[in-house]
Amino acid sequence: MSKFLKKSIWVFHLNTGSCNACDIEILDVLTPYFDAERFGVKLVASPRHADALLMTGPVTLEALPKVINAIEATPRPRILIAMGSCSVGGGIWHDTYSTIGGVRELLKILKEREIEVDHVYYIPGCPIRPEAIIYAIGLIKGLVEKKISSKVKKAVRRTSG
Amino acid sequence: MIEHIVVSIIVVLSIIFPTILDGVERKIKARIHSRIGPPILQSWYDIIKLFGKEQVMPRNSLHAVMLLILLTITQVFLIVYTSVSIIFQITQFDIVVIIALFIILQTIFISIPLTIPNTFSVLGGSREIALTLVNEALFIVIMGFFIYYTGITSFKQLTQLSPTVYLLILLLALFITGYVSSGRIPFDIAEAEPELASGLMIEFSGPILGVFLLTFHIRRFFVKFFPSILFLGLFIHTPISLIIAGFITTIILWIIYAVIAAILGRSRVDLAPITLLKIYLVLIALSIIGYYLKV
Amino acid sequence: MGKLGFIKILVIAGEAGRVTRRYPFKPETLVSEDFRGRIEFDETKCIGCGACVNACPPNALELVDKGDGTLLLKYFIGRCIFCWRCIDVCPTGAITGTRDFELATNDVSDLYEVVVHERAECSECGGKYSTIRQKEYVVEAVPITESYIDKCPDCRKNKLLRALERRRGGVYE
Amino acid sequence: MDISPILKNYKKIVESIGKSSFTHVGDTIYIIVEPNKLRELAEILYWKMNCYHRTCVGVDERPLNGHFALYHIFGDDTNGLHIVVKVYIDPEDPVVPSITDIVPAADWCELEAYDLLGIKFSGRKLYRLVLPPTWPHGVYPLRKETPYNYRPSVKIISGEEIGESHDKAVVPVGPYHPALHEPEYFELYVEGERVVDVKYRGFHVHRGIEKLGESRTTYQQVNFLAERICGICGFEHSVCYALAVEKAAKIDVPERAQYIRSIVLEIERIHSHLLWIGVAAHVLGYDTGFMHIWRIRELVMYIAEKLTGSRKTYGINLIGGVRKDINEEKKKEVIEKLEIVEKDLKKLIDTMVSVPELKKRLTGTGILPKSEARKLSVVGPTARGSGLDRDIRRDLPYAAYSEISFKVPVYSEGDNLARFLVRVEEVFESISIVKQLLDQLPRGDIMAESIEIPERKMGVAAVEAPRGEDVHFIITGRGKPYRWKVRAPTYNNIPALKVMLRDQALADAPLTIASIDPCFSCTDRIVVIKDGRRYKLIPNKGGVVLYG
Repeated sequence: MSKFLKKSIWVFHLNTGSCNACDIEILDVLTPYFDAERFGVKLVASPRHADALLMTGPVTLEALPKVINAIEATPRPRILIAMGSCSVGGGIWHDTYSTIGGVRELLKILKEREIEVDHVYYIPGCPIRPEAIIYAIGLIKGLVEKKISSKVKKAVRRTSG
Repeated sequence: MIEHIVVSIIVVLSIIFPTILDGVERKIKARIHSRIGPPILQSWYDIIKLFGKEQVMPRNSLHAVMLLILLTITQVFLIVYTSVSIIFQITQFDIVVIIALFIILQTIFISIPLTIPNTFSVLGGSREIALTLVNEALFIVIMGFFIYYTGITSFKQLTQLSPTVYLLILLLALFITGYVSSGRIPFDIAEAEPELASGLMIEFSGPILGVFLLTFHIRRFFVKFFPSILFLGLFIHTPISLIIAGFITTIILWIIYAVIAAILGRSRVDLAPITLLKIYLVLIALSIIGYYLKV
Repeated sequence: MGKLGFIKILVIAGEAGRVTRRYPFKPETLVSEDFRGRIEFDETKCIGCGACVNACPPNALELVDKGDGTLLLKYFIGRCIFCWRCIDVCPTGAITGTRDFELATNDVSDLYEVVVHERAECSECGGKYSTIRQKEYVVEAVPITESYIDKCPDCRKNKLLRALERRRGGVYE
Repeated sequence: MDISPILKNYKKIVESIGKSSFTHVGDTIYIIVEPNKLRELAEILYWKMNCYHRTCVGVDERPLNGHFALYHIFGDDTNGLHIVVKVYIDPEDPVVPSITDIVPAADWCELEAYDLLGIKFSGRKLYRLVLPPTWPHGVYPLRKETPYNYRPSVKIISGEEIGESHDKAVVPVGPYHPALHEPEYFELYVEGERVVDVKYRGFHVHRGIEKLGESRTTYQQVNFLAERICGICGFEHSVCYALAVEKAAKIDVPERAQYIRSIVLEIERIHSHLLWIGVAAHVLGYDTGFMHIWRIRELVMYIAEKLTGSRKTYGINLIGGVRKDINEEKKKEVIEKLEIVEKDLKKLIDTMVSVPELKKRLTGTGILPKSEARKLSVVGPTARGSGLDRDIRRDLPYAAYSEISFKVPVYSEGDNLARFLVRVEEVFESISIVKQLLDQLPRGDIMAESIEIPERKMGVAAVEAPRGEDVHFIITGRGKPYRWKVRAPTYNNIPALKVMLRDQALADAPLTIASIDPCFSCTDRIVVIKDGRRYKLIPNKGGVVLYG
């Protein structure tokens, strides 16, 4: 990512059928206590102006074509930020009939249609709290270290044999 | 020699500085919102970033792009011409030339969104027309009165002026047209975000959007700079001090306008032109009365 | 003030001051000690019973039988709704809640946490069942004969049925 | 209140209809009528008895009695009664008379039953409302034979194919529009800057959890599911679901838990209304107001986290009680913070209404006359702004609302300003309610001791959410609900937008749309959970099988 892209990330809010909790937290991040604008983040009204798409929700079938259109309309380099449990892993609706189950399925569909996404970020949370969004912005800008990593733990048996 | 240096500095600054002032405005707004706000150079970061983005051409938008380039060139030319003509008189009719250029600029500005086949863009354009019909038309009328009262058509002649009440009233009206032309709340109905999704610039992206924003900032600078010079010309009679004072006044005005914009709400397309028309007509009438009473 | 009352907003803004929290530059957040964040597994306590898997509303916790004698308790943070129902139901207190919300990543595989359990082997048929840790937990909790718990549920059932058959026939070994 | 004369009156009405049955449990009346008598009864209930229409529910009862069933739920708010009218529908040819010409409020729920269950309604136009246009015909997700995780192959079609118009005179508001924050699609037909007609294509947030329960969700898990119907007023849904189940199963919830529920419900109302006031200011271009309202709201969010453990989707509600207790220290902190909120908010609201543009644009725009409001059975602040005096908290008290006193603000102008003022007053009322509740908080348990939920019982519960009344209807099953129907408040309010937007300036359209505080994720959910058992027929005793 170029230096100036990191300094000025314009985001378009792409609700793909979320419950609103993440969406109002996104708005909340712009308000005085958190103030995402100090990182150069600005909410824009058209995907044509956007650098990053804040995706919330598990992608419902009804919203899918519109989501693809919005992603296609975003000029490259484009960043897709999956926000909240629904978006990252499908959440509580990960296998219902009218959703496709989150960003991973969406990326597969995008790949089929040869629409490229340059960077993908994942922010789990239900809902994502504003600090988590700030942390993610920090991660994109390189201000903070990534803290989470996959863990494999082995259960310890007490007795042998 | 010093004049050349000053004029070059002012020309360069009047292209670079508006975008920084936009950053200042965002910072002030943030303060009124009780938050920290972006760095002062943020608007420049935005524009530089936009130049690095992919250019997605909107459908059937060749006209729009050409008009935009024309707009940018004219705008830059206008600001350079204004700065230079304050110090070196270019023609006898510098002020008239500037008015004419500004009107051409406004015409290009309102025709850009109309050439883009997007509902919001067209709506934004037609709103801009409604506003222009009152604001820029009255700008010409006010400047007409100014020239009629004083008989001056170039900045060089400003030295002959002395402050009178009717001129000050006229200049107040001119400052208001400047405020409206700068597209601030409550008169940003053309790009009203919640209604029109950024209205006239909805389809632009990447470098084109960057150019548009840059031009827009210069335009905001110009509409404050020009009335400031006319106003200060009543008091300051040396060109170099006038241009420097004009520059500083513009910055102060920018800050005042930013505060005003932050504490008001957005007007509506059927309310704004009528409200403005009332204000302008009252101010012009007052100045006419003042002119005949010689105050 | 009357018509110019709206200017008072400047006073309000002045009184409020700048309220912005400096996070992430300084650890100033609004996170209270009651916040429910990521959960953590204590692999020394987890017995792989699956109570948390049953309670989890979004299936963020799953038990996966690898087929090679291990049973995986998979926690996918990307689907977790942070309700902490698993903590309520865990019989051994192996799951603890944290205040951790710094979970953003650019790689979805970072969001998996796995506890690997060894499956118990049936002393009779050699089939895999439950986990060794769960077996140990039951033995600790209830004084029960090793030989009974050593068999898989199927063998246990068969043994019972055989015993019943024998009893009905009145023949004792 | 002596309820029996009213009950007698209802009984008389039902008997006059002819072949029908009448039962009464608690605050709910169950009536079963012949399909051909439905319209007659609906007219009497809706217009003569002055009942509101809450919703209608289609149920696939073929495994139980071989029929489809349709339940129309009416509400008599003045007497605090739910009235459930049931008709049986032939499974081979599922046709039932439509009542939309008598009860306009029933329009959408009939279409929903048509979409999801294939129940046809005679005497009205039927079209697809809830399911996406790509959904295969003849597959009804709510029928038993359709598995819960059935997914049609993904086919992407363009806007033209589903008849989205690209006419110049149409202003598309949505699906991604900065005023909405949710993917919904309004087509505003304009002449110049005037709106002449509105078309709504919604249900982008239809996540359909219909058959989810078949495989995984149990009674207690549904609480968390209900909470995610809507992220803003989720706790209301969760409580409403719990109340419905508790009513059906006759579970006694400890008093302290009732109080805690009420406290959190009111905290949620405060945050939701503040959010709305802020968004309204933003829509009107008054960003400073938006920022300061949200600054004040942050304290409320902090309180919510303190009391529940999460800023939103609180996750503390279970059937039978709550999970988290309130101690003295928290009590003190909440009251302290609320006092700051009250003080700051008063000052800010005074300043906000003196902004000239704000006042000019709120007054006289988006008018919903009382008669139209009544016809469409609108709810919540939208109803109270149009002079309909209805509030479930007062009319059918639940949780701890019967223990405290509060005022219900009603304005008769029906414009955006009226709805704005209703919400502002409600915030202050809610702050006083929370203080009262915290003062009187009784000691005791927060969870019922034993929770046993019998099968095939019916429960209807209503909760006054920030946007209006939530209605949850439940039929219990084994280990999980057999049928769960949710009626969100926005569901009743969206049809009113047609009236409100017509002949308005386009510039006011986003504000007017926002003025009902639409919550599309509530509206679109159709969260229904069904029991997993397959076709076990239960003998139909004399054509009348009643749950409850």
